[in-house]
Amino acid sequence: MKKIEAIIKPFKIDEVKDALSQIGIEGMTITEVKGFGRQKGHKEVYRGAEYVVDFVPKIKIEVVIDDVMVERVVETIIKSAQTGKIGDGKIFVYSIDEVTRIRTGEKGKDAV
Amino acid sequence: MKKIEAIIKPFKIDEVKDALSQIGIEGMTITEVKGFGRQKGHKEVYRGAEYVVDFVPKIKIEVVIDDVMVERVVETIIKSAQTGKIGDGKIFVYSIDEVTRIRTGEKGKDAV
Amino acid sequence: MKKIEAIIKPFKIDEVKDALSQIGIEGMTITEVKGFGRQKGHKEVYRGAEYVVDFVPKIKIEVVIDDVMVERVVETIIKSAQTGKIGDGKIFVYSIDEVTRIRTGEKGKDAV
Amino acid sequence: MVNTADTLFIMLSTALVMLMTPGLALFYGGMVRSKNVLGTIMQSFVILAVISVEWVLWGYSMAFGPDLAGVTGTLEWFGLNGVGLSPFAGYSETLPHLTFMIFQGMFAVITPALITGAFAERMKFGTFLLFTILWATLVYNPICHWVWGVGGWIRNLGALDFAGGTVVHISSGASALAAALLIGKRKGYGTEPIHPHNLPMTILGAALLWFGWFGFNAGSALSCGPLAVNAFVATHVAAAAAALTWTIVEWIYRGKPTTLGTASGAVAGLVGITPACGFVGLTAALIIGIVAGVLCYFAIVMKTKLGYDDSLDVVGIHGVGGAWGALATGLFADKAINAAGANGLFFGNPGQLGIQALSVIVTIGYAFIMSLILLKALDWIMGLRVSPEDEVSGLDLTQHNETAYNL
Amino acid sequence: MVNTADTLFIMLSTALVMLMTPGLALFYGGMVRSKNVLGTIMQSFVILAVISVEWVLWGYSMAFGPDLAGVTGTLEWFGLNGVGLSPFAGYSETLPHLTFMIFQGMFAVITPALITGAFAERMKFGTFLLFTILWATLVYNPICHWVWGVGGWIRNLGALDFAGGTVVHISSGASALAAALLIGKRKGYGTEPIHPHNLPMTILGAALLWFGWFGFNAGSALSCGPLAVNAFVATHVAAAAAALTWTIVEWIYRGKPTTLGTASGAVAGLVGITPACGFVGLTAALIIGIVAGVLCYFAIVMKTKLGYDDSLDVVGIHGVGGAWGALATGLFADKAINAAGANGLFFGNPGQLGIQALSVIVTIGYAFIMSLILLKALDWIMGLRVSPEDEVSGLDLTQHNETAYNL
Amino acid sequence: MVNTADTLFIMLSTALVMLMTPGLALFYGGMVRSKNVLGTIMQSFVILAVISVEWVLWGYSMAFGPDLAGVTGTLEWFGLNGVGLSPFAGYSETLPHLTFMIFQGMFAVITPALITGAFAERMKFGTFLLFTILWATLVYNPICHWVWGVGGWIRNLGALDFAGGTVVHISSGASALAAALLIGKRKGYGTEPIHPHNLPMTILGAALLWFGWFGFNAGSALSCGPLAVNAFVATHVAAAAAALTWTIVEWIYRGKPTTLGTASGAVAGLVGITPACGFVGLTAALIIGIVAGVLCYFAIVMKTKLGYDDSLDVVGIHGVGGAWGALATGLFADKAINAAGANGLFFGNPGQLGIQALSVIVTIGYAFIMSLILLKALDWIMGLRVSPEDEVSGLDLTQHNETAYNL
Ligand SMILES: Nc1ncnc2c1ncn2[C@@H]1O[C@H](COP(=O)(O)OP(=O)(O)O)[C@@H](O)[C@H]1O
Ligand SMILES: Nc1ncnc2c1ncn2[C@@H]1O[C@H](COP(=O)(O)OP(=O)(O)O)[C@@H](O)[C@H]1O
Ligand SMILES: Nc1ncnc2c1ncn2[C@@H]1O[C@H](COP(=O)(O)OP(=O)(O)O)[C@@H](O)[C@H]1O
Repeated sequence: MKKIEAIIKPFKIDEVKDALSQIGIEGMTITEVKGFGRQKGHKEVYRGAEYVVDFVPKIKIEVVIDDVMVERVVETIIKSAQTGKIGDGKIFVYSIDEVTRIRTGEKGKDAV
Repeated sequence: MKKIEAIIKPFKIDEVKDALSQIGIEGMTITEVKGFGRQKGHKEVYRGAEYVVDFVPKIKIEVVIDDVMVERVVETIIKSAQTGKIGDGKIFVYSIDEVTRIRTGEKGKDAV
Repeated sequence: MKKIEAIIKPFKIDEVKDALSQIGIEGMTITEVKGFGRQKGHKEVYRGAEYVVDFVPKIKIEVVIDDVMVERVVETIIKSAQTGKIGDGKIFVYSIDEVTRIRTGEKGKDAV
Repeated sequence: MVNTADTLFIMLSTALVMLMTPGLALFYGGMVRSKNVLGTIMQSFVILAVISVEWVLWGYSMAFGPDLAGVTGTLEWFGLNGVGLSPFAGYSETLPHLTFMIFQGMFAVITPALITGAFAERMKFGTFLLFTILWATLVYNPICHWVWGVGGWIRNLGALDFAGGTVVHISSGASALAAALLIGKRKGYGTEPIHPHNLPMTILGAALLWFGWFGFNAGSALSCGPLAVNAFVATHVAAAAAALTWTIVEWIYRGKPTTLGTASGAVAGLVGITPACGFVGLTAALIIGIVAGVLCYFAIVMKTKLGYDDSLDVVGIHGVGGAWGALATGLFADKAINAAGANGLFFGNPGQLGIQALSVIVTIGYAFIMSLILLKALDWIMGLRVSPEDEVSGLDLTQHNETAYNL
Repeated sequence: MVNTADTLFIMLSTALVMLMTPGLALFYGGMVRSKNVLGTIMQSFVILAVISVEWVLWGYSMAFGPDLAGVTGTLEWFGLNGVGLSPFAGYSETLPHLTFMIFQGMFAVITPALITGAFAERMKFGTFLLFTILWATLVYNPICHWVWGVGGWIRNLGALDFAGGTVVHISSGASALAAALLIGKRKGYGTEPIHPHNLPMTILGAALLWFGWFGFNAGSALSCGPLAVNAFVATHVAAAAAALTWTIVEWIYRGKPTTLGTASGAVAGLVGITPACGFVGLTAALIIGIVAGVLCYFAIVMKTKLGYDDSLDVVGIHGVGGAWGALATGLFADKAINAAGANGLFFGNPGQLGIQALSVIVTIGYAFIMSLILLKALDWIMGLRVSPEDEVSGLDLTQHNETAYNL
Repeated sequence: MVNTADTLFIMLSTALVMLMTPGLALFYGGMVRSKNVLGTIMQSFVILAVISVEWVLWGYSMAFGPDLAGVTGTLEWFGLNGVGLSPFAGYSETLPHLTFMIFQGMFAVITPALITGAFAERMKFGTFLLFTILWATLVYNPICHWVWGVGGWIRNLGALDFAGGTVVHISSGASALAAALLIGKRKGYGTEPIHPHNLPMTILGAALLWFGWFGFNAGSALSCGPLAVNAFVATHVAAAAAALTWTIVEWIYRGKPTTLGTASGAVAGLVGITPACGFVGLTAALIIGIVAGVLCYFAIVMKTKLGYDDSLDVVGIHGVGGAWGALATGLFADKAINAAGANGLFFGNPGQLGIQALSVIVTIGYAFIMSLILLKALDWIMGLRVSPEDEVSGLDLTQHNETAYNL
């Protein structure tokens, strides 16, 4: 089993979710995160003082899938999350030792 | 070393934490996340317009432990987080290369 | 490729970010999390009732880097995040199978 | 004859009292968990709508209309029939009758809203709404008539309640106790942490309550004269004193003063001075405030020990504070302050304390028993409590299809 | 001669109406996404600053100054020249002229602020500001003069608008429609979820609006007499009735009552009663409220079907509610309530309904067309809408370099 | 003889001014980090409790009681001894003495609350509380006596301070400077980002301040006559003008207008017009507002350069704005507006400017030095500042065992 972890722009989340659903992904978990990278942050001004905020809001999507799906999922995410502008994000692929569904105790493929 | 990552229902967090403490787990990290899966989302209505919200609040628990503990921890989580209803969540097990305690620089088993 | 995941005290985040930038790390992702460990939580009192809150606010930093950088990054984090007091946090190192930059589709080293 | 300044005074007081109900919504809303904040706010807000309509239809007539045997007003004034712009001398010779009516309407609104704190985070919306209408009709309107209506039997006994210690606070406090006992504890009460989700919201609510209370108490003089001035100053002094004592007591007892405590103390003081503010002097007001702060604090500490889940402490603050205020009126009332009142125990008239005690007991008894009956019946017919799943998901989603925050 | 109580009444009413604009800022601010909350609040807040200045410079003179052919006031009173502490009998014999001026100033402030709900979450700040100043000058001031100014042609026709049904609500509602059509839908409207980010903030805003509306409506009597009392009570009754009916209709239609619905209903009722409150009795007020709740609810449901993005429902609530109120005045107006008014259809004077209808149509037409022209011109000169990237990032960051929350 | 309308006016003004302190709590609370919001709100809220009690016990007597050599009132009126319902002609012939007392009490409350902005996010609660009581006793009460008390030496010089430019704003601004210098910068100031955590809360606070300020300024006429009207309108005009100029200046200087800036500008304008509003005409009010907006903006920009950490800009807004207002009164005061006042420089009386300058300098000097002494002593006895760990954890948890939000 593999875990795909993608950091994407927040406003892309619905598109990515729909695209993943369409290729048969039935589950995923998302987290609000903040990213630091090539994409510039923004300036904020309070009472005449200027601050540069480097961290940019991002969303992290985690999907655990069978090994055979990896390529397809990565490509789907790329296609649906891409804007072509700096800050589109990254996709990381990890190996997973074991997956269990809490409700049933099922393991492996059947658990996701 | 292994990392156990469990996605559970938010109101189960205290139970799971207590159960893990009881089997000797002394540390963990939790994150508020949102899940998408078999469990249906909910409907929201604003000014006469209906929206379906697919993402359901979940909590992610991360516990890093020694390999020998894996089975016990997984079972403890299953036992304490289970309601038997759809949406109880998943447990993922990962391998970890190295663990360090920032305060002391200790590595491995001693670090958790 | 490796992922370094560090759980640190929130007020250390700027220091750690700057230290990592200085050794050439150009990207990272952070998440607000809550930790449970040796560090004691705090007491809260509402309308005469006392509650003990075990979970302490922490920040999780994730940095994906080339294998050769691992040691240096770990050390930099230790140096910049350490206060010497309980609760300084942990650093976990994982292996990553693949990294992709969404914007360009680049893989591996070039993607981070 | 209508007096312009008095009319103005009561119109503005009415606006101030109106604002108290949303103030209460925020005061309560901040104390619940974030999944229930809209449900909690909604309970107060919808009461503002529904009881205002009930009041102009039959409530005012039952409470203040022509007396029937001392126990209720008749429905002669149904739909404000005959309630017009000229004064009704039985209540005020200088106010348009409608002005008196609308001012009193705001009291009728906030009283059931106070009760909602007892069953916060777990009551079905439909049942709650029906309960509120029945409670207003069968509990508030009669009690209001007894104490304030021309011909009301408690009024005729000579009981003193300047701005609603019995009518508003004791009646809601006693009903809150019935509700808390009957509906049972919130899931997780005592085992899981159930923290306020937004204390700044609660503080804002307390501030709006304090602000509006000037209209509530001073306005109850119905005329912009010395009595109103006395009530105004007494109100502020008691609120400040109670806020301060609650702060200090908690500091001593728990090691640190809390913001919620200071705000709660202020409300306790405002409750305590409510029945007394037009009958007692300022030294008495200070004492009433000080005692209210201490008493209500320990009433709340006690609750935790007794184990019922009066979620937002309606009993401890409004019940206990209101009872203290009503009795204190029997202690400190002074005809030098209000010639139309009576002297209390400390001014040589121990009988007044007896009358006050009687009015307290009767109000507690009636409100408690009637609420118990009403709630029991409603529970049987349609259920009081949301399902355990809905309680876990929260009222906002399950009762109203809404989420409070998307920050 | 100046009357002290009246002066006091209108000063305090002015303060209440002033508070409505920040109230509106919160009402609107809670309904947008969190990245746009400051931008939304700012639009109302800056209007409080800029239109107050515009009003004392030229606005008051254009609206209420010496008439020019029935269509506008001249600039004779520019900079409040000649507007002093003695009354101007054309508007009130008992108020200092300055008191009348500042009271009216608050109406001039809130009206353009209402429009901002239509183009929320996507308008350039600079363009918005210029639009507001032009709109106040070319739309509000003339319409205000027509309806309320001595010599105004709609006033001379005998149209009744007690507190601003046409001047405030219809004018802003019609302009909002123009703005929504011209600026286009928000990115993601209809495809992505666009949820309110903070409904308790919206409820607080609704509460402040309700509170301030007592000053808005009762204050419009300009004197603290029976008319003010009638307006006050009618206002409350209509607000409550509309809040209740919206709640019930939504409950039936959607299966659950929403908090936002109850609050929206209250606002709809307040809008509906605005033109009528000083001309109609309380039964009429109840009916006006009930109809306003139902009508505005379905107007909003309709919007979703028609497909334009009037983001915060200015058209559905202020446009439709205001038009209903203006027409209802033509139905229910009763000289027994206000001898200086007129009878409506149900009191034997069908002509009044015609006059009301005419004033509604003219106001809609003028405000709609002028707004269209102004916005079109500004779009051409400087652009109405922020760039798509800025819309995604939100107004707070891109227009104001700020973030609302760091919780 | 007591005048009913005046009594009503001042009672309601008192309620409005009371609301300003919670308004300030929110204004300040929104600007701090979320871990300190309750601590910040609490400082204002507890002042409302403690200073109200201090005021009725000894504060009023020291400030307004029988004069002792021009420097303080005696304790003859301790516990409001002799302060009753009949007027005290020295202050007002038409108000019950108690009404005047309670109105002034609200000024005594808000003044120390203003100072809390200077040491926000780092002061020990216990020390703060003691400081406040001492400051009220040794700084506020005497200054208030000098300027407003019968027999007060600055009053006898003929200095003009209509609603508290020196007594309230300069005294708190100067003390704030002392506090900021003595307590030192917040940990991380200048190196870490220290952002406001909830700007909508700050805007709400600003709105409540603006609303309450009508009572503060117009109420200071103590009678509902032309002077009150003038003060009312001048207040609104100056607030609007200053909000607008701050917005514009920031827009030019920083590229974008900020919401916090517009709100801060409004407060600056309100501060600036405070001493002047009952002595100057409306053109002067407009100018005072415009200058206040610009001046306070640059005072704040300057702070960042000077490097002390006056966290919420008490010096820049209240100190600088108050001083400007006091001096501007010496420029624009006009006996045609207030016969009981004096003419200023522009009306042919340059001496008045000198008197104003003197009162400004004396107030700054006295408040600054006394605050320095008090704080130094308290630092030595019990410590001013929380430990660095506590500062990192925040005041809410460490001083009050609370968390503001669980969203
Ligand atoms: N080395 C890294 N480790 C973890 N996350 C990273 C890393 N580099 C970038 N990211 C994440 O990816 C996001 C986008 O990266 P950025 O460099 O801004 O643009 P791009 O992905 O287009 O090159 C960042 O905001 C951050 O969240
Ligand atoms: N493939 C997956 N990858 C990551 N997280 C998943 C995956 N499938 C489910 N989840 C997480 O588990 C939660 C529960 O899954 P769900 O399908 O609703 O019920 P169940 O676990 O009972 O089968 C989801 O809300 C989501 O957070
Ligand atoms: N076994 C673990 N697995 C995951 N996270 C852990 C574990 N142990 C500790 N942590 C995280 O590290 C933080 C610090 O740990 P703690 O035991 O308090 O202090 P220290 O790191 O100094 O030993 C915790 O708050 C928690 O977030």
